[in-house]
Amino acid sequence: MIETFQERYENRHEYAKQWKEKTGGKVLGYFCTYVPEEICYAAGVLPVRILGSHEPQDVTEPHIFAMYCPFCRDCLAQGLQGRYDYLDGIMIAQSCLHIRQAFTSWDLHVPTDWSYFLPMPHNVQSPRAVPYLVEELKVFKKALEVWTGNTITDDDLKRGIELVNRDRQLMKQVYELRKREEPPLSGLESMYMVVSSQLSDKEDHARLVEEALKELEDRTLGRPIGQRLIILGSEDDDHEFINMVESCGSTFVIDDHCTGTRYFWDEVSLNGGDPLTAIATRYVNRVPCPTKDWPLRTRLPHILGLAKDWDATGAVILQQKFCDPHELDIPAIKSALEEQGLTTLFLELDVTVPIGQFKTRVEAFLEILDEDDLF
Amino acid sequence: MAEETTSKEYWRWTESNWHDPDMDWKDGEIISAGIDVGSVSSQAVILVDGKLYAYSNMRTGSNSPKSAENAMDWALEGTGMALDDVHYVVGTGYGRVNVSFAKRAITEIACHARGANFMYGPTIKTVLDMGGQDCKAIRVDEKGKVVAFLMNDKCAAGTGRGMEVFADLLGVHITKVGEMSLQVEEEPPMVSSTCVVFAKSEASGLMREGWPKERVLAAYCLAMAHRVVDLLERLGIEEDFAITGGIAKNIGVVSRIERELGLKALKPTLDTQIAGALGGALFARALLQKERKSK
Amino acid sequence: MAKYKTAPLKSWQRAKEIRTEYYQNYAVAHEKGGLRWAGGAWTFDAIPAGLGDDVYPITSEPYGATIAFQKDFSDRCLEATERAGYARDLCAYMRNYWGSIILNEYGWVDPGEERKPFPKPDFVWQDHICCSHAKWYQVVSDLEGGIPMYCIDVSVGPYEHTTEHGLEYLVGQMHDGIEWLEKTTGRKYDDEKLIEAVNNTCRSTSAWAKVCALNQAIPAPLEEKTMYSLYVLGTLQKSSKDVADFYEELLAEVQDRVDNQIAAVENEQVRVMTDTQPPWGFLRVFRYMASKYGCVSVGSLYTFALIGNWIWDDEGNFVPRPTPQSQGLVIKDRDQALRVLAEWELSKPEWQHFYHPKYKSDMMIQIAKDWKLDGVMLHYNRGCEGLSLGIAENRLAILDSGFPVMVFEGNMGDEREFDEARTTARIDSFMESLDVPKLN
Amino acid sequence: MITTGIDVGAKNVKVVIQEDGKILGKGSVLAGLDMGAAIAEAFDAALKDAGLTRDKIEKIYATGAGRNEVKDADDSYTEVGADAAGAAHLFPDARTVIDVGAEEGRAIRIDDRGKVVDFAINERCAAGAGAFTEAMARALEVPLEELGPLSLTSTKAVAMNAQCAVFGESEVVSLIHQKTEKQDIARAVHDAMATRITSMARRVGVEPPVALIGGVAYNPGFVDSLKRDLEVEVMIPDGPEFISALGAALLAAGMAK
Repeated sequence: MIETFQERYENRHEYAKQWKEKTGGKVLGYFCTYVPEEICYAAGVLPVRILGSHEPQDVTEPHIFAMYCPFCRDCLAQGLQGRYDYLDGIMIAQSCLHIRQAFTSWDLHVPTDWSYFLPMPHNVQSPRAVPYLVEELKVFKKALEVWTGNTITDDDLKRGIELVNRDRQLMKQVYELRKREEPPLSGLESMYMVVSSQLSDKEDHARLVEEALKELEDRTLGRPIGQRLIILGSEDDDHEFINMVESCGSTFVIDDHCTGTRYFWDEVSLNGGDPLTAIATRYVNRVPCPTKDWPLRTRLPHILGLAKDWDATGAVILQQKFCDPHELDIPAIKSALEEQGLTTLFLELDVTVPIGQFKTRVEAFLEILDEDDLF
Repeated sequence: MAEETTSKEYWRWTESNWHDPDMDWKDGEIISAGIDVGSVSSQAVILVDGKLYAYSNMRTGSNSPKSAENAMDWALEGTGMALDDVHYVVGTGYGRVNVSFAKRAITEIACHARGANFMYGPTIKTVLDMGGQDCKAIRVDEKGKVVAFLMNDKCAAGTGRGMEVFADLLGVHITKVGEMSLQVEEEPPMVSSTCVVFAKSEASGLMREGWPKERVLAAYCLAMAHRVVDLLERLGIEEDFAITGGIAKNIGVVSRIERELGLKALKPTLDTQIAGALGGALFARALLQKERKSK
Repeated sequence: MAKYKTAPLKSWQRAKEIRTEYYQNYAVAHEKGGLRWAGGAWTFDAIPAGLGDDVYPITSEPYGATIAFQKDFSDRCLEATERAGYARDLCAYMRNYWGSIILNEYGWVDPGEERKPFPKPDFVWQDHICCSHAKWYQVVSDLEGGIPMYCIDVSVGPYEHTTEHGLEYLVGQMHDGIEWLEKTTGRKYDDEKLIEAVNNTCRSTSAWAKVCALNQAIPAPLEEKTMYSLYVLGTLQKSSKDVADFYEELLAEVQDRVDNQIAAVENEQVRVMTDTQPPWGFLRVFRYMASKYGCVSVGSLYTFALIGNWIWDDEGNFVPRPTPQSQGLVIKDRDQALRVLAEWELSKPEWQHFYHPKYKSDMMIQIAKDWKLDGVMLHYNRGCEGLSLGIAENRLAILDSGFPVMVFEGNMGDEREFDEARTTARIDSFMESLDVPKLN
Repeated sequence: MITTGIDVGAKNVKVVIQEDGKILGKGSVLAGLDMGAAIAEAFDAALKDAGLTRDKIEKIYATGAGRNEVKDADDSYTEVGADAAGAAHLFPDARTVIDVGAEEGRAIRIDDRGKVVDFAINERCAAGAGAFTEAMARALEVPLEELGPLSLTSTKAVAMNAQCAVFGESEVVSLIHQKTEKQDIARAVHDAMATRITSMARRVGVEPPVALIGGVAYNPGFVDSLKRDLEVEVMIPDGPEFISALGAALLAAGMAK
């Protein structure tokens, strides 16, 4: 049943279209995981994350200068090629400049009824961030109400919070299982689980994860686990790459990605308070994207913690080509991990990755990690 | 090959094979071999009980399984040894997975590290492999195990392939390029583009401006050296330092690397192109011993 | 026979002096018991001014450009940074700046003197709108042994949608910042100095915009190559009295050039603007355009508005923004000063495209009209993602509005990514397509 | 009026002699290390082809990257201007001109008078130029001229990641090692190149009809991939590599905008 998540990932468009037909609701395409999905669900809108398709394309050059990350170009290409023509609206929450260009060019050239820019604060370590975001969420809520014609009550918000939290809790249970000596699922499978959550109705996804948990309870991969690896860096749903690494005799047991833990790690803790404040607090305090991780690099201790708790021996540090926010953290992260005794491998992702060349690096990296008895 | 259609094959480096006439392999307990199928050249190395017995070094064709066989056959030539006499073969390099008669494939990075350790001894800490189409900076421990590495395979600049194209372009035999590039009073500015494709037009441009070949070669070797030094510096260099691969034979590049780094590379005792295959053969030996132990 | 009379700019000398003093003061600050701080060209430099008159900044973008002018030193800096593991596609200013920290060599060399060690700042005071701004200084702090840093996030959306809570967010961070400055430096904060610095900031950024507005005249009294060395003062220290005074004197001189038809390019026959920072090591390209085609670049949104402050008036004209002080406002206390400063900076034209390219396109098209341009030259600048942001969309919009556009790729601070010969070849093609006859 | 256009390209010197828009003679010589000699040689070849003597030539315009090497030229134009003039003359209704040469690719949008409206150049990247196919042919070990026909026999589209010619060379090698059919690799090579050229062309906006000029237009494999990518027909003149020189000659005769 684990394959269901891969199917969902592969048939994301069909799924969203069916959801529309079934519910008659609006589908909102979003560009960054800082978008507060709780409020969308409260408004009865289905938020789906816009992702690339990892194919060479020739439609974005007139719109995005080639020095911006391949991910934002791949995303825009989907829109320009009409693959998301079923969307009722698009939105982005302020994060990096790169993906913002995909959003603004989409806004200019792909006909969409509704588009929204949420100025998510960058200074998340400042006490001023939450109060500011609360006000912005009020504005956002109002905009959603005008767009959908539904008023959003506090109960709706609470429902939205519970819905998304539920899925987060379940995903965390799945990740707990990956701590086992014999993780019941591969890094690729868990990537499909997380990303399919970004592409599905949460209620429906949560149901699938619940079932999956039953199956995972006594499942094994039926292959040697090999080296236990942590994978971290910018957006990465490149299944071909992840699969290649795992087929070279290793298993990803944990990650720090916005297509992984960073998406679902932190819950909204409502405990009787004002829903919007609770939501704002969650997004300000969540595991940050490097672009918001300053003046302190809070991701460092977090990543080291994950590597330790999931018992990783090596780290694959990935980054979308030209992703400055990550590039600015990598020297620090690399040395921190190495101090903790992990071997690291750094690779740059493009729209498509040169599997052949990467394979040599990956194998050499794994050779460093094992077979001391050959020397 | 495009080059082969041209009248003179300046790019063509000397292929070779060798075996130790004084050694009787039949007394050998473990005969291990490594086959390095690179994108430009292929080598086979045969060890008898860990001692170098025979090797070959030749050009890779576009059919790598065949290149592997050719290299092996040529190494066996005149030894009286047959492929079946070899107990364990490891394949490495680009075509490592296509060595049909290899029991195991290991990356050229691990193999070059181990081969260098054998060639230069346990004091070797940093290895620069300038191969046919990529370039690797490798840190190794005293056992010849890789500690860290950086690889540049996004660009043929600073690789054997690049040097071949360049030798052809200037009509200077590849084995002469190095010495010739040193026949300049002072170093010229380096060519701005080390890209194989554009180096062509840039070099032609320089020669039209009346630059002598020596000077153009100097500029190119300098640019090549500069690129790999960047790679080494990013990895961090520790002495002893050695260079393997075909470019290690190019004094023009090597001496410039040494000058930029401010340290000397150890003098090779063996053909630097066989380092990968040699490492493969050493791994093969270790793997066989491991197998026999576990039995 | 030249078409127009021309004359060197008198204010030039003074501009050079201010810049020299700036880098010298920063270097020797400690000798006089003063303080040194580092930040970006857009940082609220008016705020540390409240720590005293002996507190000197170094802004890293112009500093990085200063290094870019010294090709050999720049090469060494860039390589030092790359070898330390920082990616080659990061901001070219920073790679020059960080390199000079790593090499411990100061990018400013007084004529006839040896290159000195890099003067380490006491703290970092930065703002954040480009997604790397604050991150740059994490690296600086790493390289400088963990010096304290404070950054203010200003990305609260486009000016036309400024909200009270957005303003509150900025002002709040500023108040916290002042407390932080007092704690970090152990100095007592002086609100009077802050108020004066805020007044200077408004004065200098408004006056520079007025200078640029005068370039609508034919012939243009200034060409962009010269403007670069003038606007830069604002990027060094827009809150300083010297800079504010200088721009007001400059304004008078440029007005005089306009009145007397004194041209920057004696054979002006075609007018263009550029966009984003130029490849600093290759400003001679502008001379090539002027001498071969009588082509004058009258500026760019970059030179006009990186520091200069502009606004759309009620009639929909794009005009220098009048300072609130000039309209009778008198700042009384700290909170008001911070509020005025925040509100003033939020209208900065070069901050608007961070939210949507349409804001920048509108301004560029208006400039193309009002400054009477024949074409536009866009520098696709690999060295700066902040200002190259949306440039491809700007290009499309400008083309739609009927102005020819030429694109050239390069890097403001990394000469390895700029090809001079091919760029001049492009300029030739562009001039041909504009039917511009070659001079002589 | 009999005029000559001399196109000094990265790889060849091409010369066209024309009268009233009719081509009288052509000459092409490999640009060796002595540019002056190559230019003279190509010029003589063209004169011979036209059956004319030097004194019959009333005007000479030069174009191409090395146009300043033509010492006795009356004036010079850039490749962009010359491309537009030449292509517009042969295909008056063409609105987009794509020129793919040895080391550069260009896309030019022209108006009904053949005037340049907008242009884009793909430079310093061999992946968008003939040099790419050369490098790939070398890696594939097939003669360059066979690469195109070979790719036409391909039945399978293989994606090629490499954007750089040399990076591509190693990728071709790994494709070979993965036992990918040669013709499919050849097709992948042309698809990759066409993708790059199309990307560039989209920057100026591909307004049909499209004229394809430059030596690479001889490569049927590339043309096939390009058509598929652009989703429009492309017109190819005889002697596509001479169009820039023709344009220069026409400009010399004052016959082009």
